[in-house]
Amino acid sequence: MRYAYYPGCSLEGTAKEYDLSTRATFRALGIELEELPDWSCCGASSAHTTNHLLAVALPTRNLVIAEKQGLDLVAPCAACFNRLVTAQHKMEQDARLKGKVEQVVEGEYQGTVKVKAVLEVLATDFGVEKVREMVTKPLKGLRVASYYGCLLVRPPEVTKFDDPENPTTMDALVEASGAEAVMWPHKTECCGGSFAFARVDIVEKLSNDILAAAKSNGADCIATACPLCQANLDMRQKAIEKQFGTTYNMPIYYITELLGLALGLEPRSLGLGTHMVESLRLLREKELA
Amino acid sequence: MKEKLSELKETVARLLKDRTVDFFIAYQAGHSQVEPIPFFLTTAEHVENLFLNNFCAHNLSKYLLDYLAGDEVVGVLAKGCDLRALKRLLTDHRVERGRVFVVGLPCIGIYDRKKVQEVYPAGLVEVVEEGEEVILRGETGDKRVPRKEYLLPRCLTCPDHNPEFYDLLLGEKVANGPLAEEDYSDVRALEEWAPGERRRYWTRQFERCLRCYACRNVCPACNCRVCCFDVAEPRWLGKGTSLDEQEMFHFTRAMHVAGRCTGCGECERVCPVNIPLMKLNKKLAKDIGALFHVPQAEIPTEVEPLGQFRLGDPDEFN
Amino acid sequence: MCWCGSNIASTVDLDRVQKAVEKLTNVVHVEQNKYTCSEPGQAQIVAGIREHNLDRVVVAACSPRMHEKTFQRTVAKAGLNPYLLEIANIREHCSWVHTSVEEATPKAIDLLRAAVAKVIRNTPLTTSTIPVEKRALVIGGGIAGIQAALDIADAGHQVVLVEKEPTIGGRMAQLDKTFPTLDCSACILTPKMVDAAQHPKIRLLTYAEIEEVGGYIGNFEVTIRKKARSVNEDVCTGCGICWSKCPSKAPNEFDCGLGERKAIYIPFPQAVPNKPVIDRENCRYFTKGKCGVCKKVCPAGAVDFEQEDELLRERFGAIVVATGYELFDHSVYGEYGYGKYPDVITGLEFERLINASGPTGGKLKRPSDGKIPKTVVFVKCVGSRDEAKGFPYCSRTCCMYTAKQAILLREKMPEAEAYVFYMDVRTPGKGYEEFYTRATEEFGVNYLRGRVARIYPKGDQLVVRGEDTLVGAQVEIEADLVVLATAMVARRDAAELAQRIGFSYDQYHFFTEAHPKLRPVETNTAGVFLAGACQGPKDIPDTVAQASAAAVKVAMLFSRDELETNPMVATVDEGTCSGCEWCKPTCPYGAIDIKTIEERVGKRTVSRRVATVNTGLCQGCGACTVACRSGAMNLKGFTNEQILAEVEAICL
Amino acid sequence: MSVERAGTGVSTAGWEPKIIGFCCNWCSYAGADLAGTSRIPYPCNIRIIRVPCSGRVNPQFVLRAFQRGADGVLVAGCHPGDCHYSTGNYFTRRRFLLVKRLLEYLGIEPRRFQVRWISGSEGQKFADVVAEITEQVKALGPAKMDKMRDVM
Repeated sequence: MRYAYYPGCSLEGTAKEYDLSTRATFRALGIELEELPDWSCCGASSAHTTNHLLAVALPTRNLVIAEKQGLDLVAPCAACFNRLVTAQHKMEQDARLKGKVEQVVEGEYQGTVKVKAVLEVLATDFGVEKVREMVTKPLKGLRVASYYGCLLVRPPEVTKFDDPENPTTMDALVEASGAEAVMWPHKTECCGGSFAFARVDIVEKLSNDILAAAKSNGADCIATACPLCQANLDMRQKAIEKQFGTTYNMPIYYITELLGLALGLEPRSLGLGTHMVESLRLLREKELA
Repeated sequence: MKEKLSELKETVARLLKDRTVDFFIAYQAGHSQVEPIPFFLTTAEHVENLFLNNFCAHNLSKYLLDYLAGDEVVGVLAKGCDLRALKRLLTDHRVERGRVFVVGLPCIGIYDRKKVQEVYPAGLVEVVEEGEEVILRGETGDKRVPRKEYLLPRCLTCPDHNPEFYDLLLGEKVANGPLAEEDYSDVRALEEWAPGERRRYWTRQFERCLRCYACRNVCPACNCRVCCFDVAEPRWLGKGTSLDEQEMFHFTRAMHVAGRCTGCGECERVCPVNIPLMKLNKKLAKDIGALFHVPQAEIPTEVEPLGQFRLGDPDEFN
Repeated sequence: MCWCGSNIASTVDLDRVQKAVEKLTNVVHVEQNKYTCSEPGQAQIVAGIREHNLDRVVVAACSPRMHEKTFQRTVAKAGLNPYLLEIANIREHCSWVHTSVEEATPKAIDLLRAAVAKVIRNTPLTTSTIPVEKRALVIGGGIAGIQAALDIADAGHQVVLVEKEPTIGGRMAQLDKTFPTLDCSACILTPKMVDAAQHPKIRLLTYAEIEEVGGYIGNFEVTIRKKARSVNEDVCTGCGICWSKCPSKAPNEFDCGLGERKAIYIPFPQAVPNKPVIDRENCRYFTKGKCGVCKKVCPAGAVDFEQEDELLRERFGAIVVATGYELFDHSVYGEYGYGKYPDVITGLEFERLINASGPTGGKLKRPSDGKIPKTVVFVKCVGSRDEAKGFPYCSRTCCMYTAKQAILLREKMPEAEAYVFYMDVRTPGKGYEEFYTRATEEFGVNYLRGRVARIYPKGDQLVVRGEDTLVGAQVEIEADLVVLATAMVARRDAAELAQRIGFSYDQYHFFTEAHPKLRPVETNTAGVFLAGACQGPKDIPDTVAQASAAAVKVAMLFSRDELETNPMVATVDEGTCSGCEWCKPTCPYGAIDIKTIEERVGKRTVSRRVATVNTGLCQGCGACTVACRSGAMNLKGFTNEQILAEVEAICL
Repeated sequence: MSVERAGTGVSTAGWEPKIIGFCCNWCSYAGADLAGTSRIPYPCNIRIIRVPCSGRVNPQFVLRAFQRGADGVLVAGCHPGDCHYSTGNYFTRRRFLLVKRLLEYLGIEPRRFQVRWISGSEGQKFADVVAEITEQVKALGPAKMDKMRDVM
């Protein structure tokens, strides 16, 4: 299995761990990734609020490169994934827009490349059962709340990914890793997203709801597949605790970190230990790291 | 096809002798090699007069309509196209399957008498097929011509080289598949003309019509017990020959077979004044395919295209 | 020729028309009058017919849609067959739309010429009569069916009331109180159920379904499948020993599965008939082959394990369809938990939970843990007015029953809070708006205008998150119980039943009335009538009104011994018909059949297939005539001959 | 039938086209009645033949009209879905989609033959349709079928 890899800007910055763990986990599973040459910004989150043409043109530039590469494209970042599939959807619907965009990016868009989220590659293309077979260090005793956020599942007619109200792809992978997937209702609730810069109060309230729900449903930690979700829940956790007078101390992992661990990879090689909320202590308590 | 003659003779003789059929409809020799004519056999002694070659165009199943009132079992020789005609009669409930014994005849094409006679006005002995070509072997020597150009039009697009069903098949099945796709190019060409030009074209055609009704009589879809052209009241059609009555006739005939025409082209073949009737039938077939998604190959259908509708049919009438 | 005062005469030069028409072949007498439809005008026609011994009449006047019937009666008075009359419409189609005499006059002449050409080809038509079997079939034993059956029976006619459940009563029996009066549903329904059961003219067939329907108005042939009850109804006394001793339990459908019943059971205490039925899927005797307790304890010896389905063939003159509705399945709403949260219930489930004879004895306990809810959220328009996941239509009853349920909650448990999420509050009914006002003002029900976006569990509660669009803010309510006002939808087998009987239904599978305003209880199949929610969402008052209307239609039909059929029906010339059957699929009424006739050909008799028209079913549209190539199929009153003659007369 | 005036040498001075309208009793005939009761004027060239349903209109009626000298023919019925007999006009639609194309193929100017859906409440539409057809047919000139010979 071989994919084109589109890291996007987050994975080079705040979500470095996601990049590390995705590459490491994929390598361990034997899935080859070939970084998209000369990739550029997908436009999230500002392009589509300022210029509709730009919002489609930016992802399309990357799609056109991927088409030349002739591989399906993995975009680990949920925002990148969402922008890429939205661009595809829009051009499918509107031939005139497609013509304009092609002019802008100076290339022809065929629509031959499939854009995939990490979860889809792992659960569907590779297969949950095969993941389970390759697990060497089952994450026994770890209770994980799978948090999908909004960008992977909405709008469903565009993302075509799992059930928008109650997705289960990540839960299946969590179970495959030997951990316990906690049933909880906040899988696709909004974390506040990029409102983090403008309205901290809203983000803190929304993220608090998510943390509280995970805790009250018995989770030890949360697994994510989106840099922004991870950042809001992890980076702001201290502030939230202060704001709402509560204590969570809940590690926020990327799903690829947990899987890598279960596959027997070194925690440090996955970026573990660099989160804001101490991420290794819980694992040591459970004798998983 | 000729080579199957002896098998045909044996078969017909046996069917008549063991009373499987009460009589049999096949071909006998006509004025010349290119003009075989229908042959109605009642006893096995007559099988020696049977005839078969690749000019046997007549659709014999239409004659079944003459034997409706009775209980005889009629044997009939049927090529793929004839079987479609028989299916038409069965679908229209005009003939009971139980009263027909079908002897299927695999066929790779029937030659157009008129075209061959242009090359060989008289004295043709036989036609020998050699791949893409045929040799017209005559008393005055051989002529080698491209096969496709001398076949009947229906044979070019024929989807059924073997009859779809039969009670008994003469010889082995032959390779199937049409020689050419029906692209309605002749219809399309006419559609491109200016309306006035088209009007003049059809006027020239209909003017010649003798109202002999041969086209109707040979047509498997024209199988009404009483034809509307033959009744006095209501007067669907005047008795005189005038251009407007001729046009009324051709319009009505075309509409009556719309969605029911099997595409055999017998109407055109038998027209003594060469009116291109298939240009009308094919126009309707083409539109029925495009508007209602019933391709010619699916006709006869269980419910005719004009006897049904879809809520989502095209609507241009507002 | 009518002047219609100056309506016609001022625009059409009738003298010139008269001169032209007098010259037409077959025309022997032309006269004008000022108002032909008036008494003297009609008398003039009668006199003209008698004096000139006329056998055809053309009236040139207003539209035949106006006075054709009037003038048919006029010519009949003179002893002429009413169908030997034609109308030339020289008012609506001529004098009223053309301004100059020069325009209108030649056109009037053409119209008269066409009418004359047609009328000479008219033939006397007689309305044949078909006998009326004065027995009605009512399908569905809910309030609609019960009301219709009672009204028809009270009019003196036999009724068979067929219900597929073991008891009549339907949805209304499941309800607790009714709006806007808050009287108890059972208290007003059960007496009617008993009336229906005891009425000498009504025969109840419960636990029975319609298998097949043939025939036509006045003469339907219906096969009814009486499902095996495993209890001999004639012998059973309804003492109840069997169900008290039965060891097997199953969820009680009547309580929406919230309570349990036995395998041999009556759905609820006031069931009519009060005779149990064995649910064979859950009965130990039928599943495991041993038990038979009910049979052993039955003092009447009524339990019969060997009983089989019975097929009854009955004749009816009319059918009332009153099959009711189902509730929308809210499990398509992922945001409301896909129907998986036990404390998210439907309005009907709420009815059972507060009903004294319900599974909780009338104490509102929530399904998950039996706790008494302190905060209840009602969500309206679940599946209604939602094209994305439900249906675009309004279910009409939810606004009112939600108000009722909120009132009942607050009345029973004043300490409990009631919140209602709504899109609009629709209260068009007598006393309805006042009732809603009481809910908000007197009972303090909190109405929030907005959709609910999400329901999720939090602890043992449910968080209902929605929008209050009047305030412009998100609201979250931590509720103990959420009640969804789910849409009323057509029964899943509605389309199948409509096809079986032969009438039409709409895109939502509600049955279609013959005219949305003027014929609301008839179907397009004569003799089949509609009552209640099978035709569209309805509350009880509307349902009862429609049921009584349907009953009157039936009684009207039964007031005659014979029915006059529409004489303008299709007719087959058997000599011409080839029996090809292509006319059949064009008939919307299934009025065309194929029959075999025998005829002499030479010395022998042969049989031949021809089409035949059921004149009881044919409505005279003429679609079949065009499908017939040979012209064997013709339409009386609009024959091929007549229409061609009109064309030729106009083109002269 | 669709022979254009030019070149025929037939004088058309004072000529008024004759148009036959087949109207279904329940919708289009009622629509025409409504045009009357609302006093909406329209050209006098149309002559209406009442039929129970547009599905009753045999294509042969239409051709007969042209054959006998009609210059235009209108078939009018209820809007699809509104047929008094449920389905009649769906057959009308199928049939006349073909007829219209066949007539055009025979060289008959398609504007001479029109099918329209006119409901009982569309008096104005009825008047508009008649005005439109009349105008178009007037522009096309007379269409007598037997005049064709003159052109040849």
